[in-house]
Amino acid sequence: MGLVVSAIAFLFAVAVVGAAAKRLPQAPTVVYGGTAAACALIALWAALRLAGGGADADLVLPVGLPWIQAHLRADALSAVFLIVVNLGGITASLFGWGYERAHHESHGASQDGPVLPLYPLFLAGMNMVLIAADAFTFLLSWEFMSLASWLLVLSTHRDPETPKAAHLYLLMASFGTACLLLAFGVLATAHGDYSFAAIRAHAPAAGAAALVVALILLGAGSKAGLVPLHVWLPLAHPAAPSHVSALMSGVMTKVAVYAMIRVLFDLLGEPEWWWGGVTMGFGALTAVMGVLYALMQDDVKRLLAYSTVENIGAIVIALGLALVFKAAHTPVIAALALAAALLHVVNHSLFKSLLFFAAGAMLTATGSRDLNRLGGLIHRMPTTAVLALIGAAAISALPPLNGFVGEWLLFQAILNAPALSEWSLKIEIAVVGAALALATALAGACFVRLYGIAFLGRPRSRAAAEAVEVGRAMRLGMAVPAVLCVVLGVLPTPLIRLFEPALRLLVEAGPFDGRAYQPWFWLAPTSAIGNSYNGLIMLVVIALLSVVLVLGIHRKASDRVRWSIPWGCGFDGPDPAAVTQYTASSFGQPIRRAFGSTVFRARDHVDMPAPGDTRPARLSVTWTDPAWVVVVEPLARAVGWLAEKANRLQFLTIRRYLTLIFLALVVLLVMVAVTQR
Amino acid sequence: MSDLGYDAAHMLGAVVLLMSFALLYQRRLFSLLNVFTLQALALTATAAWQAYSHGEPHLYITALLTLVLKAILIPVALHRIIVKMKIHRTIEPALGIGLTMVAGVSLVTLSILLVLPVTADATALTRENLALSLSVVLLGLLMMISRRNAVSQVVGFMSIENGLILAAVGAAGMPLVVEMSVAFSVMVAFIIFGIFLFHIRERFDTLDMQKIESFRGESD
Amino acid sequence: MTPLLATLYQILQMLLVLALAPLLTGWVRLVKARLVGRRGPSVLQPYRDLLRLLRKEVVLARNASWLFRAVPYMMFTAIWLAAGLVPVFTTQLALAPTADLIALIALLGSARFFLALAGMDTGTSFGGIGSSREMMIAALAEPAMLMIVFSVAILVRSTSLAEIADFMMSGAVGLRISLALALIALVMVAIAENARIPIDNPATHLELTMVHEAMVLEYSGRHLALVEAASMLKMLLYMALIACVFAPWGMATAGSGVAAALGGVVVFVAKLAVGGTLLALFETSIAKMRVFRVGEFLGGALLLSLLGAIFLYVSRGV
Amino acid sequence: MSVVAVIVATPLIGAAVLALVPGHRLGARLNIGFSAVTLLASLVLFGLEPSSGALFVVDAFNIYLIALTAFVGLTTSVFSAGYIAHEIAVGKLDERKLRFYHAMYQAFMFTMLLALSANNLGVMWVAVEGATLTTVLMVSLYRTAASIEAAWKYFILCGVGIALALFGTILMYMAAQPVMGPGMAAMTWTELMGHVAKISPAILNLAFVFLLIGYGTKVGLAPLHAWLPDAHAEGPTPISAVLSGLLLNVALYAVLRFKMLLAANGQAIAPGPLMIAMGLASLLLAGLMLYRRRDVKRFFAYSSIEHMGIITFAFGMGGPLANFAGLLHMAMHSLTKSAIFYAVGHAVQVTGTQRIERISGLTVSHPALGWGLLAGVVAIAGLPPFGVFMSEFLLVTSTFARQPLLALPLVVGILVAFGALVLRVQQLCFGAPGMVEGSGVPVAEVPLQGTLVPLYAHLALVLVAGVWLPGPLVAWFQAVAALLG
Repeated sequence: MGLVVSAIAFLFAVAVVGAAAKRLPQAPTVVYGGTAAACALIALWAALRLAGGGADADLVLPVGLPWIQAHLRADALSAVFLIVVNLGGITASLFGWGYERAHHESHGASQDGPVLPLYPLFLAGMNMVLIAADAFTFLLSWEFMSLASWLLVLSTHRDPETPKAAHLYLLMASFGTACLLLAFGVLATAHGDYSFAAIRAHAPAAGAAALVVALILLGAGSKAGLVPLHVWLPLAHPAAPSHVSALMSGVMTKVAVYAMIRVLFDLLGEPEWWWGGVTMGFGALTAVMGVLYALMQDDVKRLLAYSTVENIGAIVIALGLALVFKAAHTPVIAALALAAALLHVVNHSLFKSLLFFAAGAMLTATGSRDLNRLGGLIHRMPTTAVLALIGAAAISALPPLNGFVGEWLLFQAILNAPALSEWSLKIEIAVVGAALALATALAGACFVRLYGIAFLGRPRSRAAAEAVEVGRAMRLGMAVPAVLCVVLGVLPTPLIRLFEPALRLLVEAGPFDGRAYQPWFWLAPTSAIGNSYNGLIMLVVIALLSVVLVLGIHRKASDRVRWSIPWGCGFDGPDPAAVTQYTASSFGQPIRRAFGSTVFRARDHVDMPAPGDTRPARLSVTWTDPAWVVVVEPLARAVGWLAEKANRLQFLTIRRYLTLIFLALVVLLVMVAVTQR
Repeated sequence: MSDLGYDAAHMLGAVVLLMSFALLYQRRLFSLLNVFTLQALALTATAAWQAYSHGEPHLYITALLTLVLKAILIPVALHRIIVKMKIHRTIEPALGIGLTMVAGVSLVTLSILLVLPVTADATALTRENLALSLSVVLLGLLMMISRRNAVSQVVGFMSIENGLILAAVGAAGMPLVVEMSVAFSVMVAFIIFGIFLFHIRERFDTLDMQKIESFRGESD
Repeated sequence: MTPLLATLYQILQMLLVLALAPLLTGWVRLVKARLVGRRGPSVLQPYRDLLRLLRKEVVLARNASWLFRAVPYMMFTAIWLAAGLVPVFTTQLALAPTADLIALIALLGSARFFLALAGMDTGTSFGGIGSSREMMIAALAEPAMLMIVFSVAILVRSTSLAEIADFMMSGAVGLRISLALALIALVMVAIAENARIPIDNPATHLELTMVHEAMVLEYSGRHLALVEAASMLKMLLYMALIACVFAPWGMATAGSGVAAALGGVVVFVAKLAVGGTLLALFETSIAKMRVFRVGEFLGGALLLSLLGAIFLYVSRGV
Repeated sequence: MSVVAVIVATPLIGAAVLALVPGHRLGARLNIGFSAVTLLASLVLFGLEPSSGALFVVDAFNIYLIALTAFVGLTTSVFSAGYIAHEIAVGKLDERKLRFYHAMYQAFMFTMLLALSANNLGVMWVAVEGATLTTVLMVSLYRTAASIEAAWKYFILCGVGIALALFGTILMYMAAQPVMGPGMAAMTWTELMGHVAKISPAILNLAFVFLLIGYGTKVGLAPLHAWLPDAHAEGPTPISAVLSGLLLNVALYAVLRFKMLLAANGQAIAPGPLMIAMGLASLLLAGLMLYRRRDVKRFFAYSSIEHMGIITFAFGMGGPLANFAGLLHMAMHSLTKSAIFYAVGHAVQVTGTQRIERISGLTVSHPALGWGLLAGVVAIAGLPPFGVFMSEFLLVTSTFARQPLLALPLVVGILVAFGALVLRVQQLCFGAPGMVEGSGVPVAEVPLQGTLVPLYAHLALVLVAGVWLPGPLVAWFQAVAALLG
C-alpha cells in the first residue's frame, strides 16, 4: 500500500517537473516516462495482490478530516480498477509522449494551455479515488479528478467551442459530486464517521437506501455518461488532447463505474430487487441512445465519445443484472454478470483508448477530426490502419476479439432470467437483452462507418491525401492495447480468474463455482444455461481454414491481377473534392431514417441545383439531442429567467433597499411574536 | 421607586412615541423639523428625569447631548441645507399618509404583542419602556422608507436613534450609554456632512435607472 | 463417442456444407425457373460459375487496399466455420463446445463487418450504398436473431446448438407460441440476411435497389468466386439452422452410430431440397419491397422475436 | 491581557502615525510594518492561556480570528503597497489621499481587532460602527460619482443596520439587568454566558432578531445585502479584500456571540430557522445574481454574499458538524476571497478595465497571475484540494442526513453559483489575451506591478487546510461548535 501511495506521490512530483516545462526541454520525456513508470508500478502491484488472493491493504494517513483522518484501502475491487486505470495510463503516456513531440515539431512553441503538469495530476486523482476508504477522501479525489480533467480539456482553450464544453463538463461533474455528497450524507453515521468501514457497519433503512441508489445513479451516472446525463461527455472528451481523451473516455468513466459498484454492491449491503431493475433500464436506454448518437456524428472523436456512452450502457446493464441476481440470492449468476461488467470495463478501456489514439494519429497526420475530410488513410498510414481495424472490430464485438467475450458473458447472464421470481424483471430483462443486441449491432454499423470513411476509399481532402504515418512512440502506444484486445479475446479466462477475489468480495461467489472441468483456455462459466466459448480454438480453426483456403485457391485459380479505374458514374479525377463516394452523412442515412427521424428529429436537407447548373448538390443533416431539449435547455432557461428577475434587485433605490431591511425585520418580529404564543 | 417616578417616565416616553406619529403625519419639511425638535426635547426630559430619579448622573450628559445636538444643532443644520440646496419643501410620500398611519399603528401593536410575554421578573417600567422604544424605532424606520425626501429620511434615522436612547436611558444602570450615543451622533454628523458635501439631494431615491446602471458598469 | 470420431464428423461436415452449398443455390434457381415456366439452368450451374470465376483474372480498383483483397478470404472462412458449427447430420461435432449460437451469430456478423468495409474500400458510390444498407439491415436482423436465441435458449436451457437439437428431438418441448413466433422471426431474418426477395434481389444490378450486390460490385475473378460461394454457404447455413432448431429429426445423436450419421446426411439433403423449394415458391409469389421499408420488415421480426421471448413466461414450464 | 492590548493598540498608534507621515512609499512601508507587528503580537496569543477581563476576552472562538485578521491585514498591506504604486503612476490617487488611506487602513484594523477581542458588547458595537465609518471613507476614496454613490448606499444601509444592532444590544442588557443587576457585568459577554440560563427568554428573542438584522446587514445577508456589491466594486481593491475577508467575518462573529448566549439560555427561540432562511436566501439570490454581473469586482462581491449565506446556513443548522463546517468556512472564505481580490486587483491594473468580457487569457498573458486567480476561484467554488471543499463537504452531508429537504436548496444554490463562477473564470483566465483598455498595447506586454506573494501565501494556506488541519485549530473549532449549539 505504501508503494501505491509513493507512486501517487511520485505522480505529483512529476507534475512539478511538468510545470517547469518551459525551462526544461526534457520535461515531456520525464513526465510521460514518469507517469508510465508509476502506472506500471501500481498496475503490477495490483495484479500481484489479486493473484495472491486480493487481501485488503490498509493505510491511514494523518490528513483529511481531522477526526477520522484519511483512510486508504486497496481491496480486490480497487485492485481490479487500479489495473484498468493504470493500464490505460501506461498506454496513454506512451502515446502522449509521441503526440506531444509530433505537435511540438509541427507547431513549434505551443499556443495551447499546459498539459504536462496536469496530466500526472489527473492520473493521480483517478488512482486516489480507487484507494480512498472514507467518504471525504473519496470525494476529494473524485472532484480533484474532475478538476484536473477540466483543466486538461481547457488546454485547447483557444478553440471557441472548448470553453462551453469545459463549463458544461465541470458543472455536470459538480452536479454528480453533489449527488454523491448527499448520498454519503445519508450513509455516514450521525457522528460524522465517514469511513467506509463505519458506513458498512450501519446498513441504512429501506427508504434511505432507495435514496442512496437514486443519488448514486445520478452522481456516478453523470460522470459515466448515463443518458440523459451524458450531454457533457461528447463535448468535453473530444476537446482534450487525444491521449487525454482516451483517458477520460476509456478510463475516467470506469472510475465512475467503480463508484457505482463500490456503493451499490459494497457499502449498501443487501440489495433490493428493484435496484437492479432501475439500473438496468438506464443502462439499456444509455446503450441504445449512445450508439444512435454515435451513428450521426461526423467528428471522429465525438463519435468515439458517444460510443463510450453506449459501452457504459452495456456495463451498467451488466451491473444491474448482477444486482438483480444478488438480490435473488443466486450469487453465482450475479458473479457471472459482474464478471461480464468487469471484463467489459477492461475491454472498453483498451479498445476505446486504442481508437482515441487512432483518432489522435489521424489528427496529427491530417489536422482534422472531421470524417468528411478524411479517407484513404489505409494507404498512407498502414500501421495505424491495422491497429485501428483491430480496435474497430473489437468494439463491434466481433469474435475472436475481446469485445465479444464481454458481450457473450453478458448474454449468458441475461439468459438466466428465468431464475428470478419477479415477472416484471423477467420481462424487463428480455427487453434489455433486445436493446443490448440492438446496440451491439448498431455499434457494428457505426464502426464500419467510421473505419470505412476514415481509412478506406479515396481521400476527401488534400491533407488526407498527403498524410504521413505517425511516429514510433504513437504506434507503440496503439499497438499495446491492440495486442491486448486480441490476447484477452482469445484467453479471457485467466483474467476472469484474476478478478475472482473481487467477485467474491462483492457477491460472495465466483463465476466458475461448481464446474469441475475448468482449463485455463476455456470459458465455461457456471450458469443455468450451460455453455462454453473458446476464442483460442476458434482463432486456431480460422487460421487453419484460411491457410487451407488460400493454398487451395491459389493452386486452382488464376494469379493474374489487373489494376483499373472503377466506374464512378463519370466522375473521376485527382481532385479529392470531386470524388464521388459515400460520405459519412450518406452512409448514416438508412439508419438515420430508420431510427433518427422521431427520436432526434433528424432531417436531411438537399440543396439540388437546377438542371444545367454545374454547382454541386449539397446534403445537410440537422438533428437535435432530446436530452438537450428536455433537460439542459429548460434548466438553462430557468436559471437565465430567474437571474434576470433577481437582477432587478441590483438597481433599486436606497429607499427600496431600506424597505427590504424593514420588511425582513418585521417578518422576523412577527415570527417571534407568533412562536412565543 | 415611587409611583410618580414611574408615571412621569411613562408619560415622557409616551410623548416621544406621540411625536413619532406626528413625524409620520407631516407634509412639510419645516414643520417636520419642528416636530423632531419637540421629540428631541421630550427625550431630553426623559433622560434628565431618569438621571434624577435613578441617581445616575451620567444620564445628564446624555440629556445634554440630546438637547444640544438633536434639539438645536441638527434642526438648524438641516434648515440651512434645505434653504441652501433649494430642496423641495413639501414631502413626497412614497406611501400615502393614511396608509402610513395604519402601518404605524400596526407596528405599535406588534411591539406590544412582542413585549407581552416578557415575564414579571422584569419591572413594569422595563416593559413599558421596551414597548415604547420598540415602537419608536420601528416608526422611525417606517418613516425612512415611506418618504422620498433626503431630509425627511435623515429625520427618520434620527428618530430611530431617539428610540434607542429612550430604551437605553430606561434600562436601569445601563453602562456606556453616553459612549454609544456619542458614537451614534458621529454617524448622524456624517450623514449630514455627506448630504452637504456631496450634494446628495435625492440620492436616496434616484429613479434614473440608466444613470445607476452606467455607474455600476452593469449596462450592456 | 470418441474425440477422434467427433473430429472426423467435424471434417466431414465442413466438406459436406462446402459441397452442398452451390447445389442448394442451383436447386433454388431451377425451381424458381420452373415455377415461372422457364427451363432454367442445370442444378450444377453454380459449380461451373464458381470454377469459371476462379480461372479469370482479378481486376482491382486502383484505390483498393490490402483489405479489399483479404476480405473474401476472411469472410469465407468465417461463414465456412459458422456453417461447420451447425449440426446438420449429427450433434456430435468436435467444435460444438467452442462456439454456441451466440458466437455463431457473431461470426456471421464478423463476415458482414469485413464485407461492408470492403465495399467502402474502392471509393465508389455503389460500395457505399451497399455497405450502408447492409449495415442497416444487420442492425435490425442481428438483435432479432439474438432474441430468437433468447427464446430457444431459455426453453432448452442452453445456447449450444448440439444441445438444442438434442432437446428438440426429444419432443419434450411440445408446441409453443414462443417457438412459432421465433420460427417466423427466424425465417424473416434468414430472408433478409441472405439478400433474398423481398428484401433484396440476388439477381439484380439496378443501383436503386441493390444491397448485397452493390457491396460486392467491384469484386472479380477468384475474389468474386469466394464471395459468391460464401453467400451460398450462408444460405445453406440458415436452412441448416432452421432445420436444426425446428426440425432436427433424423440427426445422429450421442448414442447412435456411424450408420445413423450417414442416414443423417441423407435426411439433411432432403431437408435442403424441401427448404429450397419453399424458398423458391415464396420468392416467386412476392414482390421486392422498397429499401426503406426493410426497416419495418425487420423491426417486425425483432418485435416478434421479443414477443416470443416474453411469451415464454406466460406459457407453462419455464 | 496586555498582549491583546498591544494587538489592539498597535494599529491605533499606526493610524495616528500614518496620518502624519508624508510620502506614499514610506506610508506603505510603515503600513506593512505596523501590520506585521500586529500579526507578531497576535501570534503570541497562541502561546498563552485563554483569558478574559472586563474589556477583552480571548477564547477558542476569537483567538484564530484575531490571528487571521492580523494575517490578512498584513498580506493586504503588502498587496496594497504594489497596488497604490500603480494607482499613483496612472494618476488615480494622490499623496494627500494616500496619507488618509493609510491612516484609515490602520484605523480599520484597529476597529476589527477591537470588535473581535472586546468582551463588552457595547464596545463591540462601537468597534463595528467604527469599522463602518472607516471603510465608508475608503470606499469613496476615488471620489468618482460611482464611488460616492456606493459609499453613500453603504453608509445609509449599514447605518440603519448598526442602529438596529445597537437596539438589540440595549435589549440584551435590559434582559440581563434584572438577573445580573445594573452595571457593566450585564454587558460583558463572559459574565452573560455565566448567567444567561436564568434570563427571561422573551427579551432575549427580541434582542436576537434585532442583532441578526443589524449585524446581518453588515454580514451582507439577503435581503440586507444591497450595499455590499457596490462598496466592493467601487473602492480600492485592497479595501474590497479586507471588506470581504475581514469585515464580513467580524459582523458574523458578533452575531454568533449572541447566538451562543441564546444557545446557552435554553428556553429562547431556536435562532436556527431564522439563520437558515436568511442564509439560503443569500445563497440563492447571490448565485443567480452572479450570472448577470459584468463588473469583475462586483461579481466576486456577490460571491462573498453567497458564501456568507452558506456560513450563516451552517450555523443555523447547528450541531457539531455543521458548526465546524461554518467556522472552517469562515476562515477559508476570508483567506480565499481576499486572495481573489488581490488577483483581481492585479488583473484590473494590467488590463485597465473591470468589465469581465474585456479581460481574457490571463493564464496566457500573465501565467503566474492567471493561474493564481484560477486557483483562487477554484478554491472558492468548493473544489478540492482546497479548504472550502472540506467545509462544504461537512455541511452538505450533515445537512442531508438531518434535514434532507433543506439540503436540496443548499445544493441547488451552490451549484447555481458554481456554474456562474466557472463560466466567468474561464472567460477571465482562458482564451486569447486582448489589448489594454483604451490603448493598442497587448495586455501580455504590460508588466505586473507589485508582488504575488500575498496571493500565493493565501492559496498555500487554503490548500494546506484542505488536506490537513492543525490539531489546536480543530480543538478550538470543536469547542466553539459545542458552544454554538
